[in-house]
Amino acid sequence: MHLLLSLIFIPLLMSILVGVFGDFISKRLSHVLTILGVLISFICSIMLLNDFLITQQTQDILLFNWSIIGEIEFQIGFLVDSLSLAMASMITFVSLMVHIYTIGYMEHDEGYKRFFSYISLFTFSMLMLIFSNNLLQLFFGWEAVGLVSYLLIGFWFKKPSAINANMKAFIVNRVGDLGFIIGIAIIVYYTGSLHLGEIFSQLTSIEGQLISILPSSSWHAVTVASICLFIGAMGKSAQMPLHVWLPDSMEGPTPISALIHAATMVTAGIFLIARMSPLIELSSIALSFILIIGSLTAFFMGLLGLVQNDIKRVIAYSTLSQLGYMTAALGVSAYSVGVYHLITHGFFKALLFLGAGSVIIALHHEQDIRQMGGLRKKLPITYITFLIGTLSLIGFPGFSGFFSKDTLLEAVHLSEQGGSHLSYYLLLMGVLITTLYSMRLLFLVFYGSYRSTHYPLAKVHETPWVVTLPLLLLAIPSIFLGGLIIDPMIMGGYFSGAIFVSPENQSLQEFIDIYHGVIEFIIHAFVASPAIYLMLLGILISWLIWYKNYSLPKQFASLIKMLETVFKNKYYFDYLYENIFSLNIIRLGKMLHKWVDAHLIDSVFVLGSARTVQQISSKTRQLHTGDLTQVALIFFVLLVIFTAFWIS
Amino acid sequence: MFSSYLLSSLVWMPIGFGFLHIIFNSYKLSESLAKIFSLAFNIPLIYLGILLYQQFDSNNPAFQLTERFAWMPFLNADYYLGVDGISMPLILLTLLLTPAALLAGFNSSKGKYSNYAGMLFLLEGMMIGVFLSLDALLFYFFWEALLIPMFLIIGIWGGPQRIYATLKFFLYTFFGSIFMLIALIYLYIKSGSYAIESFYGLPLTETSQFWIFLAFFIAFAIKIPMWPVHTWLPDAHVEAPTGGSVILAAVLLKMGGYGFLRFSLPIVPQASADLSMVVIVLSLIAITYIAFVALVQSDVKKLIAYSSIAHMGFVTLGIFSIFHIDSFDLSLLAIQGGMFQMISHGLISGAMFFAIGVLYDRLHSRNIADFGGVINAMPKFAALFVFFGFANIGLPGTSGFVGEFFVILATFAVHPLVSILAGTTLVFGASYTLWMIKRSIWGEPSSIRIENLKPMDLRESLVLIFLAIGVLALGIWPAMLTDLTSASLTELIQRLGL
Amino acid sequence: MSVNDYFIISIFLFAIAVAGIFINRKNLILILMCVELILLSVNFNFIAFSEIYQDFSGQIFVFFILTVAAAEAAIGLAILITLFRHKKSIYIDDLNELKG
Amino acid sequence: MVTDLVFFTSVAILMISAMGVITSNNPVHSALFLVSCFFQSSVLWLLLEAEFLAIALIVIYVGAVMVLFLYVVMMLDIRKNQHKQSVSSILPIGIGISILFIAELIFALSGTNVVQTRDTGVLSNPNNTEALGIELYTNYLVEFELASIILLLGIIAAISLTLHRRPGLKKQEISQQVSVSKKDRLKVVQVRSGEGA
Repeated sequence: MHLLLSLIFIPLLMSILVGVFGDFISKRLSHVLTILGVLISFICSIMLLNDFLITQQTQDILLFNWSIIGEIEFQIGFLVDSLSLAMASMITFVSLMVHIYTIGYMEHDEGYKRFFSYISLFTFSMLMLIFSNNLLQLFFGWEAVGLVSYLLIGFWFKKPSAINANMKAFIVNRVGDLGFIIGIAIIVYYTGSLHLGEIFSQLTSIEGQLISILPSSSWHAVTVASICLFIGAMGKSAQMPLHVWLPDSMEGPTPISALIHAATMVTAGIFLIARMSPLIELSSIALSFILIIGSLTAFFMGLLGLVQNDIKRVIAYSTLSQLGYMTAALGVSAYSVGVYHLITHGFFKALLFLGAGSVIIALHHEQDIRQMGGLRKKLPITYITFLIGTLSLIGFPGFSGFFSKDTLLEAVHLSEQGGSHLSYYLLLMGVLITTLYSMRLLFLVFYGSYRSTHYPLAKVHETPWVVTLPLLLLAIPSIFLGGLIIDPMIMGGYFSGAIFVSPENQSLQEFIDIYHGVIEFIIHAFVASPAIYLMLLGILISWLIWYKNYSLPKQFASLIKMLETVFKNKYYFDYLYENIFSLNIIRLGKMLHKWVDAHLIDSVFVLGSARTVQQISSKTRQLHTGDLTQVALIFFVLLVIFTAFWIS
Repeated sequence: MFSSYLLSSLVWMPIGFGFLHIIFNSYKLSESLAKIFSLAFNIPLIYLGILLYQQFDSNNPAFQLTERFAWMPFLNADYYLGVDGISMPLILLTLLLTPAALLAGFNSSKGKYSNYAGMLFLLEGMMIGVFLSLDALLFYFFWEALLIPMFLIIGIWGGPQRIYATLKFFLYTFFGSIFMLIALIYLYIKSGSYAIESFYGLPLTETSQFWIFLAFFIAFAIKIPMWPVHTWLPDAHVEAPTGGSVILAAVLLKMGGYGFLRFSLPIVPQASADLSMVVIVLSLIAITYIAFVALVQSDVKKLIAYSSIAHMGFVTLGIFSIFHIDSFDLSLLAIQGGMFQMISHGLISGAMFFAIGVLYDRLHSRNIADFGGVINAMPKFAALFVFFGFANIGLPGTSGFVGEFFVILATFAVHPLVSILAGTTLVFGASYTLWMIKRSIWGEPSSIRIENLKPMDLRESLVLIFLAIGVLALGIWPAMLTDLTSASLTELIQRLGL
Repeated sequence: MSVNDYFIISIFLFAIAVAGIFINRKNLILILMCVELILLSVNFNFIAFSEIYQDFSGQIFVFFILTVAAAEAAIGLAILITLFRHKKSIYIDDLNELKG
Repeated sequence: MVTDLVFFTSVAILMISAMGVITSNNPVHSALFLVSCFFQSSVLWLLLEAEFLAIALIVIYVGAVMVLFLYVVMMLDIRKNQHKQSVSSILPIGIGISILFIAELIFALSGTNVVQTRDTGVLSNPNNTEALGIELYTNYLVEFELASIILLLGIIAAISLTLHRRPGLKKQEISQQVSVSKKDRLKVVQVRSGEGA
């Protein structure tokens, strides 16, 4: 209990210390405090994980009653189980690395202390999210990470693009949150509880219920609830069509791109679905929906990475694509594989981002890859670690990403879920595309000749140790972690207490049955799956195009040109949202304000009634000539009339 | 002495202070002394509030600490005060927000601070009177009487269009109240007494219930305000001085919601149930339609005023949803949501208007286009402003979340569409608030005046920090409010036979 | 001659005075004079009834009416003078401050 | 018989004078017609045993009020050509209504039967003036005193209304002259030696 509380609340404490009292402490103290906080968190999470591995006991802890309305209990509490601990270890580790890295990256920034306060606050929010034992707190963490993400994307608040991006990120996320909150509402309506344990024990009361949202159509409550929750996840994990905020979020400083927009926050959606697996499992429609969305995202977002020239954006699209992979894994009920890929991805993607950040610092805030090249010699540590990250990302045999991605592909391949065949092929093509854009990035940045004109190569030198140390530390799990944990996590049923897979969706079991150790897994990959060959093909193609500068045959050129326009415009999603949705909403608002509020209600009803009174009175005022004799006459006429009454 | 006449003290002490301030003004008391007095006067009031909180038994749904004396025996009207779980939080809110409104007027009262403080104290006493009155005639007396100080606050210390705004405000609300008076007189004739309790459970025919509901509805809907009788609010807010806006948004609007809970629901339950769908639809229109309108406002006070209307939509939605919810727990959740939203909106919108006042005092503009990049010169203010912005959006952890969350959860039982439409506020609320924040707070300083803004002084920071703590506390531990109201609201629902 | 005739005098006097208010477009003084005439007609009634009922009350009342009428005339004329100073006119058509 | 003759003559002159009051163009003429009215009324009141009031009417009205009227008329210098419209547009209605009123009252009068009580001599015992005086100073003392206050008020009101302070008029304010102190008038200046003008 104490361990858990310190794990979660020490980053908050440090964040408040640094954020509120930032004026009174030195820069040095601010990073020492926050790093210490996250370090304590990390140690606590490792200790808790260790405890858990020994005792195998899931703890459900009530912190306090948030509010009790009738029989509905809104509580704040923690669920310490395999899933939350695995996530926590990864999050605190990456967060720690990012904290250290930030010392170097943000060294000369005005908002140095603010930044540390934010990322510690983020760590706290994320931990609240994953340790939550109820949907209320989960939603709290969910929104809190959104808030910190908003603040961090707009960290450089003077940049117009940054403040546009953060608003976009928050609002798009809110669209997802609408789904999430409706999902919660459905669950509360049927089960009367927000506590995860109680919800799962009362799933029978929601199963088989029908909801009719629009008249003359009804759906299964489970399906609607699952899809609603998944819409929430789509927002946070940037699945199509709610993905548009993630590439723009790269306006934020690089450390947070690594922490929030690659390793942790964006995976909250994956976590949510994994957490809610007992509910999701009840609806195969929802599962198929998740699968399709995931694989579409994986394929199409990867393609966009091919045409980006901003080093961070390429990685951002890669993140989108990888999130699509994880989602697809959830769609085939291979939650454990999804979370497994989440964890390995967390490490190597953070590594890639931090590596990119290192390049950016070395080139003095240059992000355009067309201005780079040949940095291999100048930035050896960055190069090596970046290479490791890339190999892990493309799934080079033996690297961490290889295991998770291959398991994932196998799971989709073996699944009987609706749409799994299509997904499988999309994901396979995704492997090729992943390799293409990753290798393109690698070749363009580190190979060839240096192309920048305004920053001489001579001035480029390796970044300080606070930057490279996290790279090295992250490189280690990026190589080995996948191989190390595949055995217990996937095959050993580590998640059995936290994730529920219904008997008819046990496709992964076939794969587990034929698994005989890491080495055989690698050998099996060469035999059983085309993925590895696609990956090698990808390396070959990209070597030809971007290293050897081998130009494509003419007939492809026009086709590629056309595709490139589509890709550069990001499939026109932004156009759709900005020019069609936003503009028309504003136009509608103006219209409503002008015609309904100002004209109809105010002019016609409010001022109209006033005007009617005025018109009547302007007629009657003519009776008031102010003529004394007339007044006297009226007086006298009335006197005569009353006298007539009196005498009659 | 105060403890035995606690409620009367709460009503009359501020009124006495108000008159004292007006007397001060005629004796040409110095401005700074008047300021000190006005703050010092709050100490006994807050103390009374604490006493009230201590003596209040939140498990008892009935009216407590009642005081009853014959007032107008020939009309059977009594001087009858009492407090229950519904009025309790509103009184605390009034006591807390009045100092904020007083502080807001320190530099913007056009050299007539003493009068300004006098008006606010009068207003405070009368608002507490509205919430405490258990006699309909007394209620009506306070309800109407408080228009006068409010009218004067807007009319004297307001902006350039203040005469138009005050007249609109006055006529709109006065128009509504007339119908309420008619309904009250009818009920008096039926029951033979003006005590509100005697109205409860009167055997009224369906037709008379309908008309009484309608009369109450007009009065309370204008006050709260609901679409389509909301147009007085933006004008009144825009022209009102900061303190006036704070009180108007924080407390005055709540009188409408309070009226629904105290009058409409228990007196005419049948008509309330019959017409609840109309109210729900109007509330949903308020939530969605107003969000669109708020999005395009260029005047920041107008924007917040419109967002107030949308937020008050949740109050009426929560209150009237209970007729369509089968489960008792969810009914209670809905009505608690409405109640919570009232208090939370009081804190948040009060703080928002105060914050806008801080900017207005420096820039003399309310136009969003004239702001921009405020964070560069006033980082602490920007932090607090963004905080309240997020509270306005309803971020979990702030009080703004709780009410919306409760209502959205509960209204799913009415119909999924109701819940979804109510939920759109998540998106639209975020859109207009963040867009406003983006244009006013973030970015490069838009002009030299923004660059030279002087940072917040102690007075301004204290008020905002204090309100921020309140917003956070209610967001982190809403039980302190829901426990207070729970018994009374439970009884209300049971009275309705749901 | 009977006491009834006095009533008829009173009636006619009253009617003439009222008609005078309508006829006259000239100035306020005439209206004041007409008011005096009206008072006179009222006094006629009181005195006639005093005679009929052999009661002093009527005459006493006339006495008071005379007193008040004198004061009224004085104040009325004073007002008239003040008015004339302000408006440079006591022409009735110019006195329409009450025009709506 | 003589009384009848006096009565009818007086009534005729009264009516003619009353018509004169309202029809003459010159306010001075109107005022003089009104004086005539009061004289004739006084005659008629004598016939009704109201000797004191008849004399009082002449003294108060003719002697004081009408003189006041004439003063005012002369003082105000009302030009004759000032009125553009000599006859009111509502004159026909006014006269019609007046006639209707006369008809109404005569109708009312004809319906009632006022019976004259026998002359008990109350009104002239020992004489009208003394009897009235006794009545006034005993039964109506309070009212009598009130009437005096009303008159006083009338005097004060008339004076304060017409009292006209013209601005810029040069005159002595003795009270201010007396209350002057040294430092208002006298200024002691320290003149340095050698610097004086």
